[in-house]
Amino acid sequence: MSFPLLTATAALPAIGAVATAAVPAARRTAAKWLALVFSLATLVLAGIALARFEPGGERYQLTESHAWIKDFGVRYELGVDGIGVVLMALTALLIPFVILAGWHDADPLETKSSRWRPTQGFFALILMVEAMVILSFEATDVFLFYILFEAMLIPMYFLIGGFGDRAHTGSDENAAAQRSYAAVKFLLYNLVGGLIMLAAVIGLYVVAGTFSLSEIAEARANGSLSMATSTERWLFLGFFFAFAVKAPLWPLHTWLPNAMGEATSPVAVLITAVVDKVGTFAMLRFCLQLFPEASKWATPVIVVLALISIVYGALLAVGQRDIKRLIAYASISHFGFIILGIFAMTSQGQSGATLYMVNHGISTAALMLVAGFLITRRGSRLIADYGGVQKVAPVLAGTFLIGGLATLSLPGLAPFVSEFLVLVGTFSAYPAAGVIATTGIVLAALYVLVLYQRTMTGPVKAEVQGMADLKVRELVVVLPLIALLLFLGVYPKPLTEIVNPAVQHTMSDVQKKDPQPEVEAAK
Amino acid sequence: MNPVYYLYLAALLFTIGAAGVLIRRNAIVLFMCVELMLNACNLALVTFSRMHGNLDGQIIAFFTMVVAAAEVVVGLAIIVSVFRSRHSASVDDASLMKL
Amino acid sequence: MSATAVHSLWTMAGGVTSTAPVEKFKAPVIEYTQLAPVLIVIGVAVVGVLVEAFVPRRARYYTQVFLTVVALAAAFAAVVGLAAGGYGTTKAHIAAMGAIAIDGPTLFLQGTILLTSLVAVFTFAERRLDPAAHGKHVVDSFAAQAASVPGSDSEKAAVRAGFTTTEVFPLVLFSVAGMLVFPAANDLLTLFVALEVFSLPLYLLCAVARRKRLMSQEAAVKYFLLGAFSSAFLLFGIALLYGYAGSVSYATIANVVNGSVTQIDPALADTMGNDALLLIGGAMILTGLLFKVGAVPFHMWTPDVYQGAPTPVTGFMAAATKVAAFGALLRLLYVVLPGLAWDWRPVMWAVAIITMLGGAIVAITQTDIKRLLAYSSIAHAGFILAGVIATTPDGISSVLFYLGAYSFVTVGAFAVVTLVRDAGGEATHLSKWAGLGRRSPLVAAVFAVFLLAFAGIPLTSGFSGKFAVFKAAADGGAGGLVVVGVISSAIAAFFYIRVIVLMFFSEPKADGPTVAVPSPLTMTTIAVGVAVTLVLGLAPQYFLDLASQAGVFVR
Amino acid sequence: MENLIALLVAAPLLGAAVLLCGGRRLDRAGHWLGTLLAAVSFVIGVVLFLDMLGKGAEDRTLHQKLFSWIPVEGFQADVAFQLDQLSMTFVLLITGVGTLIHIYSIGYMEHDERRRRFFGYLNLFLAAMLILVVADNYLLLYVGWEGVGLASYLLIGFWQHKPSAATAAKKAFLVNRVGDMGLSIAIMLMFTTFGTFAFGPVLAATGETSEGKLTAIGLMLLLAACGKSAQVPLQSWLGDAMEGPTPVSALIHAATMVTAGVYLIVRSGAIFNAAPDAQLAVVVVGAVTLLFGAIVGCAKDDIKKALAGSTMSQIGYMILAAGLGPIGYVFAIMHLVTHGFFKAGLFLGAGSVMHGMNDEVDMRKFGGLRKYMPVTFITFGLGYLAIIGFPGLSGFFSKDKIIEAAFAKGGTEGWILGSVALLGAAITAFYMTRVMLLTFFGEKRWQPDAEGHQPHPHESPKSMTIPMIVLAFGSVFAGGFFSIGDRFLNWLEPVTGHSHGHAPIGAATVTAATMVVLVIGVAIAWAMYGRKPVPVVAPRGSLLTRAARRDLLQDDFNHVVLVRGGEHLTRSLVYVDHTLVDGVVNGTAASMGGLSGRLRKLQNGYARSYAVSMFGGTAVLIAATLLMRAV
Repeated sequence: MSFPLLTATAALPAIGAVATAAVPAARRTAAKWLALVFSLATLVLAGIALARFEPGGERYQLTESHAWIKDFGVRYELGVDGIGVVLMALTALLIPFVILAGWHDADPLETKSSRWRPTQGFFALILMVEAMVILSFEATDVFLFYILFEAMLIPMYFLIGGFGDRAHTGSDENAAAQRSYAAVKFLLYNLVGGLIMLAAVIGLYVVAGTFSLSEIAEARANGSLSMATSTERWLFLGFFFAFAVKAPLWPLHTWLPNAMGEATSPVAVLITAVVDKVGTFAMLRFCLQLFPEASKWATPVIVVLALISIVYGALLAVGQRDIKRLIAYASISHFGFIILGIFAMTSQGQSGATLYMVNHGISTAALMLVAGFLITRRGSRLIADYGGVQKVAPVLAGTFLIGGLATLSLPGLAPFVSEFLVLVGTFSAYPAAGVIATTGIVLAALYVLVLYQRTMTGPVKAEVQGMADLKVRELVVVLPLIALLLFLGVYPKPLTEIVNPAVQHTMSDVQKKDPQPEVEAAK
Repeated sequence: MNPVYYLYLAALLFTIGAAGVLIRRNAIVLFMCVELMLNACNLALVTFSRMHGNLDGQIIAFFTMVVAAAEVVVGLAIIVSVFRSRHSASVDDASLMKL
Repeated sequence: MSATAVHSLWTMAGGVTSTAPVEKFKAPVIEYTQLAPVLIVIGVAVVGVLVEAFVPRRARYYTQVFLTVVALAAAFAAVVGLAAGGYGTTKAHIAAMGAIAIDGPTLFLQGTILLTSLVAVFTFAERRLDPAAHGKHVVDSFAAQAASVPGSDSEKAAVRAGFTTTEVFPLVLFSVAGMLVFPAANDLLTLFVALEVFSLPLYLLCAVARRKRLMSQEAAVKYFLLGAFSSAFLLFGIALLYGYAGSVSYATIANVVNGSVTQIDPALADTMGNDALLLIGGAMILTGLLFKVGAVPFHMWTPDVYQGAPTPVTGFMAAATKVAAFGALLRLLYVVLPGLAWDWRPVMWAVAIITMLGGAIVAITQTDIKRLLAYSSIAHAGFILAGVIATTPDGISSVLFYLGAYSFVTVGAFAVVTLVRDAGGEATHLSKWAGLGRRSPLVAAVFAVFLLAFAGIPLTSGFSGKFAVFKAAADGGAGGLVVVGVISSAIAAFFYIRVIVLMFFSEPKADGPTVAVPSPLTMTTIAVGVAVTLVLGLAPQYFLDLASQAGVFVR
Repeated sequence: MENLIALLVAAPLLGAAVLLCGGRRLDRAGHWLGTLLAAVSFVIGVVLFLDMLGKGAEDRTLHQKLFSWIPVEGFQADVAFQLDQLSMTFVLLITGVGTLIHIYSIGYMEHDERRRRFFGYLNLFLAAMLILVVADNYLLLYVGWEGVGLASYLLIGFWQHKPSAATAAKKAFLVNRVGDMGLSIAIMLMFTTFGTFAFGPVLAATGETSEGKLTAIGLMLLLAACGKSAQVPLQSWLGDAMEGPTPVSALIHAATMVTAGVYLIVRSGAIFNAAPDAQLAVVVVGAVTLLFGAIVGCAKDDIKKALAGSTMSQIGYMILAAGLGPIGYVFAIMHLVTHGFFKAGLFLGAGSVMHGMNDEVDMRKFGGLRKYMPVTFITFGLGYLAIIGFPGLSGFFSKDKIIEAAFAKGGTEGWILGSVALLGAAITAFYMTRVMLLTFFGEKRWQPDAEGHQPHPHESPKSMTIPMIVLAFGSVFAGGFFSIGDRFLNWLEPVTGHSHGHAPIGAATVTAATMVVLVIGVAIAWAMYGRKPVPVVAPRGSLLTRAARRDLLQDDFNHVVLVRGGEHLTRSLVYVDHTLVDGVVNGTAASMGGLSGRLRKLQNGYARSYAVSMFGGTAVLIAATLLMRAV
């Protein structure tokens, strides 16, 4: 048996989490370094997986399969396709930055209690989330995926509720109340989604008798498993609902701004750039693959909801007064694009959506983390409390601008590639939707530039005076992300090559062909 | 005489007992009502035993009596201890825990 | 069947048919080895009573604890031995002249009951939690002298003298003995007797709390009155079923119900024609069992009794009673009344739905942790009912598995509740739990694990159980129940989460409770709870196998 | 040779990267590096040009594919360049004027502590603009298109500490984004129609699709052009863009970037040729903007804003010409080039004036500067003559041709367009004369600046005047050089095609008419501003004047409808999100809590009521089972 690379990639951060949690209270810094080392080691493993992955090869590679819970028809089955491996790598890539960015976020305010070890807990939880997210990208067993999908909520919940942003307005109690409200909201939304999915998961088992993705797909392909139309639709809805909450899709989005606003910036990145991707990833992998007919049936509604998300999220971002909430609404808008790309059911749309997941992860991480550095310095999340930062901290302002430009999908930066692909893919299937989605690019410019203008330009505010520019640790976080944004913006080919075959598989799952260009169709 | 009448009587006694439980406040009376219900059961059992011509029902009736006696032991112990601490045998007074 | 043989013996002895020659009296055949678990427990319980009488006060506690633990362990060993001997599968049969069924479900449930009781007994024996309050005497959760009036001089004297109610151990053993028989009962009489045997000690146990004695006594009164009320219903139901089928033997009744009975005498033909007897009788027996299970609308005793009873008793009761009662319910529905499935399924559907929803909804606004767990147990009863309704072999095994998983979580959770104390004893009001995660992260984390298991979060036993039950229900055509179950799980999640929020995200109060450092006894209980929770969550296959092997009733 | 194209782009890109990432160490040498790399790019451009001249007209087009950019099933986007005569023209203009303005900026920005960054942005702009013009497909063009937008944003907002500059920058980017939306929709349309968006295949396949599709594409391209080239209705950003440093205004907002729209339309000629409706839209936009800009230019007292209005108007001419189809393409580009010279020169002159006048921009506070700034006066004057179309100078040739072509459109349309173009020429003469008179003639109306410093006008340093002189040469001679022997026409024709319309009136008549209106315009201006002293504070003016000062109320319209409307929309949506979307969920939770509170009351603590519940439950259970059987 070959080395279980995928398991190792997920197990390593899990072990790291346990190890970090076990570090004694006084050795805080050691815990941080330990977490960082584990996350970097995970990155190495993920890199190896990415390198070992052959784009032209089998659909699922590096597979592992072991008996697990026979009675539930559940196997411990792992395997990655192009989409999974890329997202797995993204996760592994972002976590070290998250850890570095949150280096001081969980330092205890008072050191008198010897048993309370928030720092260790913080980093352990982050690694735990990483382990679960990575495993969920690898799972090819529906049940296994479901378990991770739900279980990752718990560490996330503690991260949001336990380690709030220290920059808040109002009293500490008020902030604590806000934070626990956000955490509970996050958990309940996702839990409700997950439980509804549970019903569908059980339904799937009743219909299919197995949870193995490959077995189900095979059975569907050779006709030995046929679902009644209504059954398929109900099951699809059950799955989709959970993913739409996680993604989040309008009108199931309201937990995100609260969660991202109240959490520390690195955790906010973890939510939007890593955990939420599981939702959109699952739409591609599970909704389309398990329920192709129902997916097509639901497409019009989903496309409309995605469009609403795009426009609505962007408009609300414009109306926000809180930097982090603004970024959260921007993310809602972006998730609209991702979902639109997935359900446009064209090669360009789905490749675009996959790239979008990666690029959005990186760009939001860059923007949010810099925003976090900014907020930590000033101790306020309100846009109105800033002004003229570029004068005192030009590097901070510059990186913030680049993050912002990536968010508004400026050509040359990675998100442009994906956004354009999504737009083209959507347009060729649903021209009107494509046009409406295009307004998103104007609105994105609006909220990004307004944010930049109000915080960074203009006369230097008194409270901003003397603000330090980015420190080395912070530069180490931001610069690689920016470099990556540039690289993937100019040369996304390494990614598309991995993603394309996977998208073709998905396209054939739903038995869709790209619409032909008019000129060729006429011939 | 048709044994069915005994059944009707049993049902009646059972209902009276149940109604007593619902209506009366005194714990002792309540308890007696429960005993009445058990005895209604006994009557029914004996009647059925007679109808079917086997002894199962009668045997159960004996068991029931024993069980009822045991219940009295336990029940009175509890009720008396409550009475001693509250100086009231009304079950409605025992309502510290609610909602 | 052997049961009828016995009964006909009596009938003949009564001289109803004098024409037939009187047979020679045959001694009943009792399979002592197969009844060993029950006999061991009962035997030691009797010894325990004697201990109370003859062993000096100082040594009683240790003797009782030792005896109880040994009894439960030995009984468990016996169960394991029986299971290993194939009595759960190939050699499953009806023993004790038709009174007891020795089969898979019996052994599985007996094993579960014995194990949970064993762990629960550890919390009974815990004497380190309340050291400050009573001077030099180490004390447990039970009243110094239950008979003395709360606050009276005699109570004070008893306390001063360092009395302890060591009677609880034999009581527990009697109760356990009843529970062991209850799911194994194969005729209605045994069912009734077993019910009373396990209930009566419980009524007493509820009344003997050391702190908050008025509430404890109130709980006992309520439990007793309502319990007696419900057993009256059960008994009347038994009478009616007996009237319908002319027998109390499960197998015979089942044959009569589904019409496969061979010999029909005129009286039987007469009563068989009267379906009302069957239906009303069945419904009343169900009432009795649903009461024990804590299903809505027969649940109302649960919160009050759970709150008032001494917490170790609550834990024991919540776990073991539920296991035993569901075992009996399963056997009744699967062995006696399968022919009536079309009648009881819709009713049980309704009961399951209102139980799930009712338990979950009312729990939202609870402010006492024990009441909260009580309502949670009601909601869980609803989930288990969903599995019961499946009426498939899968249904049986899923319920068995769920019961196993649930009981350990429950015992563990209540054990944690005993640890959080303030000057008035256990601090059960939720507001006192605020910030517990800051003060004692480990205890809070453990309790969080239990809560997450209750909520059915994956990787805990709660999820495996819930999944098994829902899967069985969906397979058995009760998809609607699954949907309701899922919805009420979501509602239920809310209040479990609320407690977690309170523990971890609220600032600790200045006059908050302290967390007592328990002896290894309670630690063992909690550790076993956590271990079972995680093992059944991560790798439940072995236990699922066990449950599915055990999932066949003998008839 | 084609490999040089990448170098052309790479040189300024490298400069931008080095200057922006280099940090303070480069502060001292940064401007030289930036200028050098711009010059390198220019030299490469010249080399390529000479090489191109050495080839036959038909095989002058160079291609270079660097790498496959976004390879996705059915979608092929390459980073590939195409250099033909049209692109070449732009390359030379961009790098040439660009280099001059780099040189100018060395002096102009001397005292700015962030000069290094300024040069970084300028280099970034050059790179993006070059990508725009040498791209071989619309998507890569789009990259350059947005790239210049970014550079423009950064440069307009260069003095970010001024809120007005930051706002202007944002506005420019946003309005441009609206145009970009058009471009991206156009690209998507091309993709669905042709399956590609490379210039070659798309433009070759226009015959294979319906006119409707092409019209749609054309209109979307026009929208894009309107945004970038500040044409009505997306013109509003250009005036505000004058917040940027003057060299920026000269390079980006006069000579090069704003003409990108013209490039786009001319480049997509084949599409427009096949879509007359789209073409009509183009000429209408061009004609309207031509007048709009000119009128606005008349009313502005801010010298740069007056010039900005002029730019708008002149680009209107170009768009008009481009909309005329093959009759006009060449002239559009020719005017573009000559305009690049004289307008850049004018802006640099304005910058020079401001440089000497404590950064004062109000022309009413200038006056009589010709003596103090002779070089500026002469170069500005030559630019002035060129723009109003003084015979023999650049503008004369290029503008005249456009007016001619407008008439040659034929029919009523031709007459209307021709007249509009003529009218525009008159107004141009008027407002440019006004600028000239107010700035350089009349008496001194100098005012102390905010800090009370009296201005001491002086001639600018060499680094600033030399570029102005070079540009003045261009303003004077370029037009003639291009026109004599139809050099420019022959050069571009292989790319754009050309046809002679049937002018209803002869070329000479048009020229004569132009001269007449020119004289009228100048005369009116002299009458108003030359003959009598000019008040320092602007008189209230007529309704039209007041409207024109406010950009013909277009901004107010935007403000009321878009900004205010948008604010209301977002604010109400925030409310909706909070109360409705979130409210439904919170409401469900609350109602569940309420239900819980009510159900809880049933648990009233009385054992007897519990018994009632049990009894009732049993009764219902029994009844239900019996009923079930009965049914």
